[in-house]
Amino acid sequence: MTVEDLQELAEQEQARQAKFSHRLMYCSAAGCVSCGSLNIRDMLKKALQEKNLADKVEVIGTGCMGLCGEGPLVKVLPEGTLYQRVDEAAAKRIVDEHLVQGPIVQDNVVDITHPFFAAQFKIVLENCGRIDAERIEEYIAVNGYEALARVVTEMQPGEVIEEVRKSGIRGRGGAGYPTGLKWGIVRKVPSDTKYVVCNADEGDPGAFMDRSVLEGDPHRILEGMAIAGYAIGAQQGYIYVRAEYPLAIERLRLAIKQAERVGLLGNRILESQFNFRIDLRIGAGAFVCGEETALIRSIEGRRGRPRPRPPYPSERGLWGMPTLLNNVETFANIAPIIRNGSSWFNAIGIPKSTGTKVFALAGKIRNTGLIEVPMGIPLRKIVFDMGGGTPEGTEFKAAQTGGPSGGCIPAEHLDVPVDYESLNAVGSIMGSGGMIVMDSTSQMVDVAKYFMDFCKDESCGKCIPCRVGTVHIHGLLEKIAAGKATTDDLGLLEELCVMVKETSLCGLGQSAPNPVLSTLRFFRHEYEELLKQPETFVPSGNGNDPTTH
Amino acid sequence: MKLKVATVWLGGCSGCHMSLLDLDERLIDLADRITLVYSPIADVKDFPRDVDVTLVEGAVANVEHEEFAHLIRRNSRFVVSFGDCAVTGNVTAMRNGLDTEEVLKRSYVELADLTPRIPRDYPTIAELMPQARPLHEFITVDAFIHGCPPTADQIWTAVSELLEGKKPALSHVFLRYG
Amino acid sequence: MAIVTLTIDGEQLSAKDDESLLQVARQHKIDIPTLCHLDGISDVGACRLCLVEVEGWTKLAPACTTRPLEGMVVHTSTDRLKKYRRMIVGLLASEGNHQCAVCTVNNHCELQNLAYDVGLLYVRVPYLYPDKHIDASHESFILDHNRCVLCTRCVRVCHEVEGAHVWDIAGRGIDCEIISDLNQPWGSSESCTSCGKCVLVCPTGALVKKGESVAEMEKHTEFLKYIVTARRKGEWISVDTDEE
Amino acid sequence: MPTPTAPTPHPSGDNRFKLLDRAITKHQSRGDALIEVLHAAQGIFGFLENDLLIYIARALKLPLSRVYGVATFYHFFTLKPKGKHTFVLCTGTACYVKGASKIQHAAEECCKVKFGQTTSDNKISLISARCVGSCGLAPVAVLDDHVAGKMTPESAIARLKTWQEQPDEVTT
Repeated sequence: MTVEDLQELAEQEQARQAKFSHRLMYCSAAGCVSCGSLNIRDMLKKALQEKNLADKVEVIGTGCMGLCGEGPLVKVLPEGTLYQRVDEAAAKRIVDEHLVQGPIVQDNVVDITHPFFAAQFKIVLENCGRIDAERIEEYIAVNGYEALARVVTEMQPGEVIEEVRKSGIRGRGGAGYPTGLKWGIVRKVPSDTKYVVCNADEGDPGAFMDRSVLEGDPHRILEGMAIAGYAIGAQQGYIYVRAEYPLAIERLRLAIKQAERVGLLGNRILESQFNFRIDLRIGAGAFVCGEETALIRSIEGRRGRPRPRPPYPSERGLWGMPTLLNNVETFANIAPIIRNGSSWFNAIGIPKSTGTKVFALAGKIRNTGLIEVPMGIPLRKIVFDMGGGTPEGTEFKAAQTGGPSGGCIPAEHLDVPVDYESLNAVGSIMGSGGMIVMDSTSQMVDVAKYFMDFCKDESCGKCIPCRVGTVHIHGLLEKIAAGKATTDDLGLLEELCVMVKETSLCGLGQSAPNPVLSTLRFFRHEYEELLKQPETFVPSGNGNDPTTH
Repeated sequence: MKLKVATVWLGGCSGCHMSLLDLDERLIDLADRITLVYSPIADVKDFPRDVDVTLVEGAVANVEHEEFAHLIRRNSRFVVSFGDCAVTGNVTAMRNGLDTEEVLKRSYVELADLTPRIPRDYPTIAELMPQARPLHEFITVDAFIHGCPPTADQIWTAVSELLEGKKPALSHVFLRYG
Repeated sequence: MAIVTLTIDGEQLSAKDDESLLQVARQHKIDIPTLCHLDGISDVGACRLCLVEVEGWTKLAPACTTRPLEGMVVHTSTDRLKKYRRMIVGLLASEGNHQCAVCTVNNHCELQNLAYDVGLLYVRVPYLYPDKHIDASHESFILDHNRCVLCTRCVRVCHEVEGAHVWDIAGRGIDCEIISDLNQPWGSSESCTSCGKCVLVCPTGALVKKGESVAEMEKHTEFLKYIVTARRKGEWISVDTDEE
Repeated sequence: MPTPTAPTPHPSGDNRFKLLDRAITKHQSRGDALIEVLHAAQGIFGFLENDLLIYIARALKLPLSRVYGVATFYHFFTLKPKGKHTFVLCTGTACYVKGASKIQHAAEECCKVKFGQTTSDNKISLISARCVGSCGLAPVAVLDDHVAGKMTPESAIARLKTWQEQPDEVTT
């Protein structure tokens, strides 16, 4: 395939789509499927048949449309009307009323001028809910692989890295390491064999950003990885994806096959000298495999236990070779950066945190779902304007970002801008994008206990502080929650947390105490209310009872 | 004024007390300087109040031990874990992986020479706790004398320092488990 | 290989840059406690006892897998490090069932010595008293999981030196356990050559010879240097080993 | 691509081994494909029996202890057969905040086993998942591969009861 062929393919697809008067997009992501969206698909098709519209209207399953709490969701294109809680009757009405007669079905329509939608800025999710994830043509029709084409035909690897560096994008997996810098390091390491690895082992409980991208727009990841491969000089990429995401795996497999078939992956991509292949590796349920050295071991078919760094994977990674590791959301940003230029990306967000971030908004909040917002947006805007605040009759207490590695942000810091540095300053982290809202009914000691329970279960067991320390931190939290702990126990808890944080081998252990430390920082009184004083010597003059044995 | 000293025997083999007796002629010296207000080797029924120093041998292994530990804490200025069982649980804690019922059966039935029977119907016999645990997990402990058993020299150093009104720093010199 | 100058505990030293900080420190009689490290097998950086402070670094660095750099200023026994080491040994003690008094390696035990070195007066966290078993099925040796500290020395020596890979680790987190072959009785292992290297390198009484009574068994780790002289010296700080 | 040695049929005559061999051949019997092969094996056999692990170890030329170590490291792999019905409760953060622990207690009470275990009559396995990614529907459970949102302790017990009351199938 040549660049011209790619353009032609895009035009063909655009022409094909133009033949339809409407495109009915039903959400086929896990959330909506579980409330019956597949049944709704059948209903829509049946209704269309009844009205003889089957040839004029296309019914397409898409990735996540965001408003997961109100599924099943159906979108009507080209108008962009979004319907929520579509049941069988509503499906029939959408066809009968909206498509045939014109007026939209008011009972189910979603107000997309609501801040939940209006305040979003979509780069990563731009195609989610807009295209059929199972057809490469649809991705190509919306400028897909255009960036890759430009890269392999017009740009030198150094220029690609420079463009990524200038965009200011930082790793979306949590730590926020500048992506361009990382690419530059791997490029400089001399080696014939290098690898690109995409971390799609989204393990943060309560986060499903990456899954939505993988399910809704898999080609975007392939394109980002191929660009990375070209830039650093790699010919092989791996996507490490969780086994818990069967649909994402299926779509990725399909996407890889399609891309290979049309020559966008494989040898001599777009008739250039660049060869790049991508293979899938399926995780098997280990949160620690999100840590890069553990992930590499897991790809190598071994126990996912981290090893000390340095050497960093950029120097010695997969099978000892220089390896570039980025997460899904990072790769998803690459094609738009190349396509639109680094200065376009740079202008989004704030200077030190550019671009957007996807969050999975959940917990005690009215509008749950997936949102993509510009970096630097105040937390208050996310929670109250977009999320609609906490349920009736309760008050906002805290928002947890960064999952088990992160921290909670209390009401007094609601105005914190959501960017890497500001979140660190209030004791949390950007993390991969989980955002759980807690209200006045949430007990913070319990919350800390929940996260610690998670961390102790997910500890790989290699280093002592994490393997044993997390068990004891959890035990102390249980003791405190049960009202059996003394002030001495609280002191020990804090010391243990600091020790585990500073001495653990990998990021899991080093960040495991964060939920405890951050709840202690902002909600210490909730701990102290549960404590008693340790018993001490009582001189006989003071005690009334003769305590004898 | 003589220091009021108590020694207590919880879940242990009494080896630590034997080691205490190994102070030999130093015991005479000691007798001039302390009053032994409570001990398994003294006929005192009730644990007194305002004890200056209490040495506790053995792990906390039954409900009586636990209750007693709290009493010791309230009534003693200075509590010392005396020997490895009090410090770590040690041999007393080796049964912790087993069900208490199995432990009782083994001790009172399988190994009995006469009248194999679990002595359950005596209210004076305290109920075994699921696990024998070190003293400091129940009460605040002020000092530790290690060893199984601690040597007479260790004990002598510790007691001497206590008599001088110092918190014994012996552990650094005499730190030895087992 | 290059020679670098660095400072450890206030002393200016020269070192080869392909050695580990631990090797350099030991050459200069600076004692850093270790447990998972053993001269002659690869390093895994797991026990965290050899962590040191390096000026200008935000994180503590394991001496066994960190290479000396020009101008590096290292502190090996600050109050913070001492406290952490004591806590780590305490965690280990709480994790197993270590009754020194009735252990065949009493007084010849590295864990015991570590407890003394770090001044472990008592264990502040509650003992876990796990329910672990003893495998006495091998004709010459005994594996007592109660005393295992999961340092993986046995795993590494068996794989790297003996080449048998009898041992590995099963499970995860606090449930990790050393296993032979398919988690089967050691005596029924077909891959075990009964060479006994694992027993000799075990720092505690987890792997012992049969028939030794309390406090009789001494471990011998020095044999390794006779076996492995053929290997290049720098290889020992390869951290990406084939362990497990 | 022809493999150097065609795998000999499994002596048990169990045809499922043919499927497994295919998966192994697909990865050229490479040791680093262990996790992929274990996935395939579990998909074919349902769980990873010792015999199966030995077979895989031999085919990939890996030490037995490594294969066992890997199989027990990852929670996705199970070395014991699952119950006839599976009740997978999501214990992700969103579900936790919305009260998954109450459902957990109710289910454990109802089945008399803990999560991670199977009832003694092999009818029901209680499994906890870290996040099934349907946070908007929290609390979520996956009942026999079917996602059920907005669960309550009552709805959980109701489902478990129907499973418990199903008559035993006649096994041949």
